[in-house]
Amino acid sequence: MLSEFLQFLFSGLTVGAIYGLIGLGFAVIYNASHVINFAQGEFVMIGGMATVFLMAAGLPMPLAVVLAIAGAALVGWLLARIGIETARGAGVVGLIIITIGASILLRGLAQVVWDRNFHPLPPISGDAPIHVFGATLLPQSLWIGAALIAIMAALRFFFDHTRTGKAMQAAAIDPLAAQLMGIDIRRLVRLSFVLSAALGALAGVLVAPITMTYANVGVMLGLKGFAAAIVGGLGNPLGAIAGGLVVGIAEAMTAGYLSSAWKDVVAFVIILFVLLFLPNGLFGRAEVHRA
Amino acid sequence: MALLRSWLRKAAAAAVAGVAALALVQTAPVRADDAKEPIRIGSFLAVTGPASFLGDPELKTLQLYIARINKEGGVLGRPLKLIHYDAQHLAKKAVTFTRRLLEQDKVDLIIGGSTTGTTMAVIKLVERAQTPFISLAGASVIIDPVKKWVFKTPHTDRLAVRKIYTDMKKRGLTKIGLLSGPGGFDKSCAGNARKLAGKYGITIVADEMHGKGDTDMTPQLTRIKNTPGVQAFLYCGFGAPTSIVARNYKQLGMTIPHYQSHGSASMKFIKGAQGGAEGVRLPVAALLVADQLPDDNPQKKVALAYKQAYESAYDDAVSTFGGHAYDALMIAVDAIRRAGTTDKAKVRDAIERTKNYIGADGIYNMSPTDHLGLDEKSFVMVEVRDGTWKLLK
Amino acid sequence: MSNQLLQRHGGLALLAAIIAAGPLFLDNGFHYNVAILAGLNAIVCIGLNLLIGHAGQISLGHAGFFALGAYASAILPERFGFHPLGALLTGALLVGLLAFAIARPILRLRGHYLAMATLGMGIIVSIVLDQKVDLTGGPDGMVVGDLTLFGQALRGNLAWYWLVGALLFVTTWMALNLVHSPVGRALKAVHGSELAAAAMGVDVFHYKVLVFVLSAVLAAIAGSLFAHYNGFVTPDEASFIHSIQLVTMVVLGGMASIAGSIVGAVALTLLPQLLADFHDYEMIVFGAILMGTMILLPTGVVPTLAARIRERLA
Amino acid sequence: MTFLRVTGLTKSFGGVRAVDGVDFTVRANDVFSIIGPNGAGKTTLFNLLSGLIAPDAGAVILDGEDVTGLPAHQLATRGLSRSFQNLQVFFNMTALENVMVGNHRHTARRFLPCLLGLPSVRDSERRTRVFAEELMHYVGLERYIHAQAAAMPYGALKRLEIARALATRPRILLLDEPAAGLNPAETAHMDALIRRIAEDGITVLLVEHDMHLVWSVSDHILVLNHGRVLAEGGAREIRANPQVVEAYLGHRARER
Repeated sequence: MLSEFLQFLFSGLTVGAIYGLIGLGFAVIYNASHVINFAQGEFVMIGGMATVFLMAAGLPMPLAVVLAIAGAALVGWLLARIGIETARGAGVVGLIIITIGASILLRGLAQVVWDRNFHPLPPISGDAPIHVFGATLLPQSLWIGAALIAIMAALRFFFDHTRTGKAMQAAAIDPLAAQLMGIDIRRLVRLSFVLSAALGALAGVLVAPITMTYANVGVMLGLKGFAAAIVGGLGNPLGAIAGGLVVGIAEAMTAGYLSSAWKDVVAFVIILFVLLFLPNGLFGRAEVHRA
Repeated sequence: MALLRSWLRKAAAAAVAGVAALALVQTAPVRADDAKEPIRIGSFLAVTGPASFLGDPELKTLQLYIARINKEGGVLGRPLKLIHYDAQHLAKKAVTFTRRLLEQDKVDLIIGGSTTGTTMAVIKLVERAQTPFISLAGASVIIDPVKKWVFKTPHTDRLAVRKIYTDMKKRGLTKIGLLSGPGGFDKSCAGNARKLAGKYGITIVADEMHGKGDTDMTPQLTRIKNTPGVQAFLYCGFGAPTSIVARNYKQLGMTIPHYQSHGSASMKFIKGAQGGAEGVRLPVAALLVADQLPDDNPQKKVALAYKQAYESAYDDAVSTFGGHAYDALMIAVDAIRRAGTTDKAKVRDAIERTKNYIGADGIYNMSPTDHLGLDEKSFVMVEVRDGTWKLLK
Repeated sequence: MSNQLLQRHGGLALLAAIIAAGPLFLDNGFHYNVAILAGLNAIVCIGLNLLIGHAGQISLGHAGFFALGAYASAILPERFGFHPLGALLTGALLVGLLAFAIARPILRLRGHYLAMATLGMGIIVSIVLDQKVDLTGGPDGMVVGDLTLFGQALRGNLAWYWLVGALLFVTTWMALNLVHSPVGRALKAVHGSELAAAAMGVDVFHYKVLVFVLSAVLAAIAGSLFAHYNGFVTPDEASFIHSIQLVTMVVLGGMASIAGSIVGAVALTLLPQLLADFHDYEMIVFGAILMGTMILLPTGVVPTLAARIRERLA
Repeated sequence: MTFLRVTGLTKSFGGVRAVDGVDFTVRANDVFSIIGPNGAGKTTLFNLLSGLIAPDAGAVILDGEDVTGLPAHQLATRGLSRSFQNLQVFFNMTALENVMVGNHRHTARRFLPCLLGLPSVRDSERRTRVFAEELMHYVGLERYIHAQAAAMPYGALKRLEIARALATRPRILLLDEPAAGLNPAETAHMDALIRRIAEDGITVLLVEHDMHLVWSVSDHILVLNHGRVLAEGGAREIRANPQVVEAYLGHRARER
């Protein structure tokens, strides 16, 4: 009984951590630019696929990972530079369409440059499951959890203790005021895309041993990451991770205890309920309406 | 002024509409009536999207062999021309592209429909256009009941389930847990598994599903594992989830016999599972284990030749799906040769009279009542051992 | 006032002329197929633009309504003996009721939260269509019978072309009427400032629900017609991707522009056909065109070009 | 004659009483000003009165009818309209359309006739347009009639909001800092406009920081501090009230 529950919980935490990692990327970009980046899933794909193919070309894994993350960061920079900055008049929905275009383009490129097959990446520390009260957990899940905590800590430090990070925080709260204070918003937007592309690519490397990686892997992962970011309250990195865990655990518990056939329906109903009762997400800043 | 502005606005709209209309006209084909006019083979496949594991090798196979046939002088002294569109797994695209193939490209015959949905969506069209159509999709509804102009080459998914159940019965496994994915392939396989279970004295004691893009199936597998009396496990699905299921299976330390469907018949499954695939049994077209067939098996030579040609051309392990396309093309070419013309009705009749045709998927004997005509022998059970397929006797 | 009327009538006359001239340029069934699909998409987009462009309420789930309309026309005649026209109307009515029911809770949400909620709703519809295999045929889809009008099965490209063309014309006419009426102004007011709209006596919530239901019903009707015309439906019609395509048509054509919706729908229906010959590069080119258009014409094709031309003349 | 009576009106946000048991009455055709330091609860009070938020306790009686807690659009029907401190202009429309929205309740706005473009709707639209144009003249914005609201200067937008509010045909008009951010010439214009509105028989409730304007136009003044009524009376009384001068006006008057 306990082992069953624990197994569902482990599954939910693993999947939730993956969603949270991806949701984090949404939050970082949203904070800086109020853009929902629908190409976030493609950063995840680039991280995984680039690592696979760099390794196939003979590079050692650590080097391949670093190059893949750097490559994704470059794509993120290009997207901000070409896609977002030059289209300032496009409005929020218009910018979303640009990121959708980017997502289609990147998937198309991946299919041509790499291939249409799915590939695994080797886990960081082996495949032998860890047994906890009769439930099992792959070491990779622990690595993902650890990475999540490390990234959280790093982001906390970045946002609270570096000039650029503080500037990003300020810009998120009031872009106009930040600009008046001499903060270069465009640089921050670029930086947020680079940061979130790198985070996405890192997530792609970490999750590939569990999810496999392929040209279209970003579609559903991106969607779930978006759900995580929304449930957590947009623009709140901590919230995105909590949101990811909520969605992941909801999915796992539904599949485990209710019905696996209707798992996704139940998960989305839960998401809808969270939104209805907490219209700004779990940790969203309440929108203040001053008349 | 406002009026002028509005007219300009409308004019801009018209310009765009006009460009669009022009573009439509531009795509009209220019056809020369030449004796050497190519035989036009139309095709729509799921080359991208979630079913690309089907369409990708299918298209590669068609391209490879059409180039070969043309190098050898073509058919009836005429070259073959492949006109292909990527319809993904989408019925709407399949319908539009089929209209395009039929009415604009004026193809002589259509090979395609990687998935059952895209195939079923265009049957009405090809029947009305009276054009031979060879589908590469699995479901038996495509040819049962028989439709005059519709044929198919892959074994039906019902046969795949029958093979699995026969194997289970042989091992005395009667209570099974079923897990299936969200795709059409998965649903059709699982549906057959439910329908046929009774006939084989098998009861499905756990029936679980997973969703699109799911990355962890341990909750479903835990439920199956903890179902009292479960003796075997069957997964119906394709693509990345096949490997994920196998990995989760190993993670949970499950030991009951593990079966998957022919959707897993790809080396990617074994590689992706990273050891988790060991011991998994599945039905595959004999093509995949051609080298293990006895030498007197007539299929061996054809299958080996195809495997060798494909793998050397594309640096990619052969899959059974490419084999379906190979057979469809060869049956079509054979029929055109026998008919001595590309007259659609005569080609159709010739396809229907295909007898003892040895293909990659097996030996075809079509008839007015059987538009598949495959024997069951060419569909075999294999087990994954040491990272490769091992033919089960 | 008379200017405005002339504007409206000029636009409508142009649309009528384009529709009427269509058969001169369409010379095979494939061309008609593209034109008919573009027309159906335009009908959906006009409704969706009233919701997104005018009232400022995003929806990433309208494909769900489209698919429900389509499946009503697939299932009701087949299983319950409905007349196809009755099925179409019943489908539209049911979708309207459903939209009304869910509008009440979810339209309280704003911006991206509303986007997420509508997206979830669309996904739930697509999963239900996937899972109810016995009713819907599951992911492999189901065959849809002919649409019969006045005891006559509607077949052939031309008949469908005129039907969809007429419907598009009527939809455009009504949408223009609405936009240039107190209702349309109220919708734009809701978009501009909900607070001010309320203070001006506009029942904000009422109008949000109204336009949500209206756009859902238009999507359902277009879905029904699509099902009959295509002869086959699959749950992919309800997919997230399809919802995104619809929103893309609206935004690319131009928000709060009825002409823009038609242009966007036609352009994005046509584009994949024009790009089909790029094969492997199709997605790359499509993505690049989407990005490029939005970058160069940031407020959408029709409004940006209209503004540029106006500037040039001024 | 009492037109608006407010009794015990209370609203808290997270434990802070923004408006705390406020009582006052407004006579018809008066210009009634509410002043007080920032955070005194003036905007909250306006939001309560105009139905944008609902009170925790207390009552609002408008022309003898209890309208406590009614939503904004229903208050608009009963003849109460307002402008906003931070502009709430419909920037997606022309100036004239903004004003036409104000007339919403008096137009043919039923769905089906609008959808079908019936003559009744067209007639109503024509009348609304004429009325809106008149109001644009009334507030002195005739040169902006066809301008996009987004392209108008700040001072004009302030007056546009008033024209829009007037289009609802209000009996009482709530003006939230109409002179904020205006230059002296514009403020003078605003002063004249407010007087004219009052002369035309509309009761005006004014929140304003510009004390010159307040002294100039007010018949009656209410001083709010920490959500409570500090003092109330005629302009002259308030000016002479040492408590008010000490607590609030003193430093402000010196600033000016």
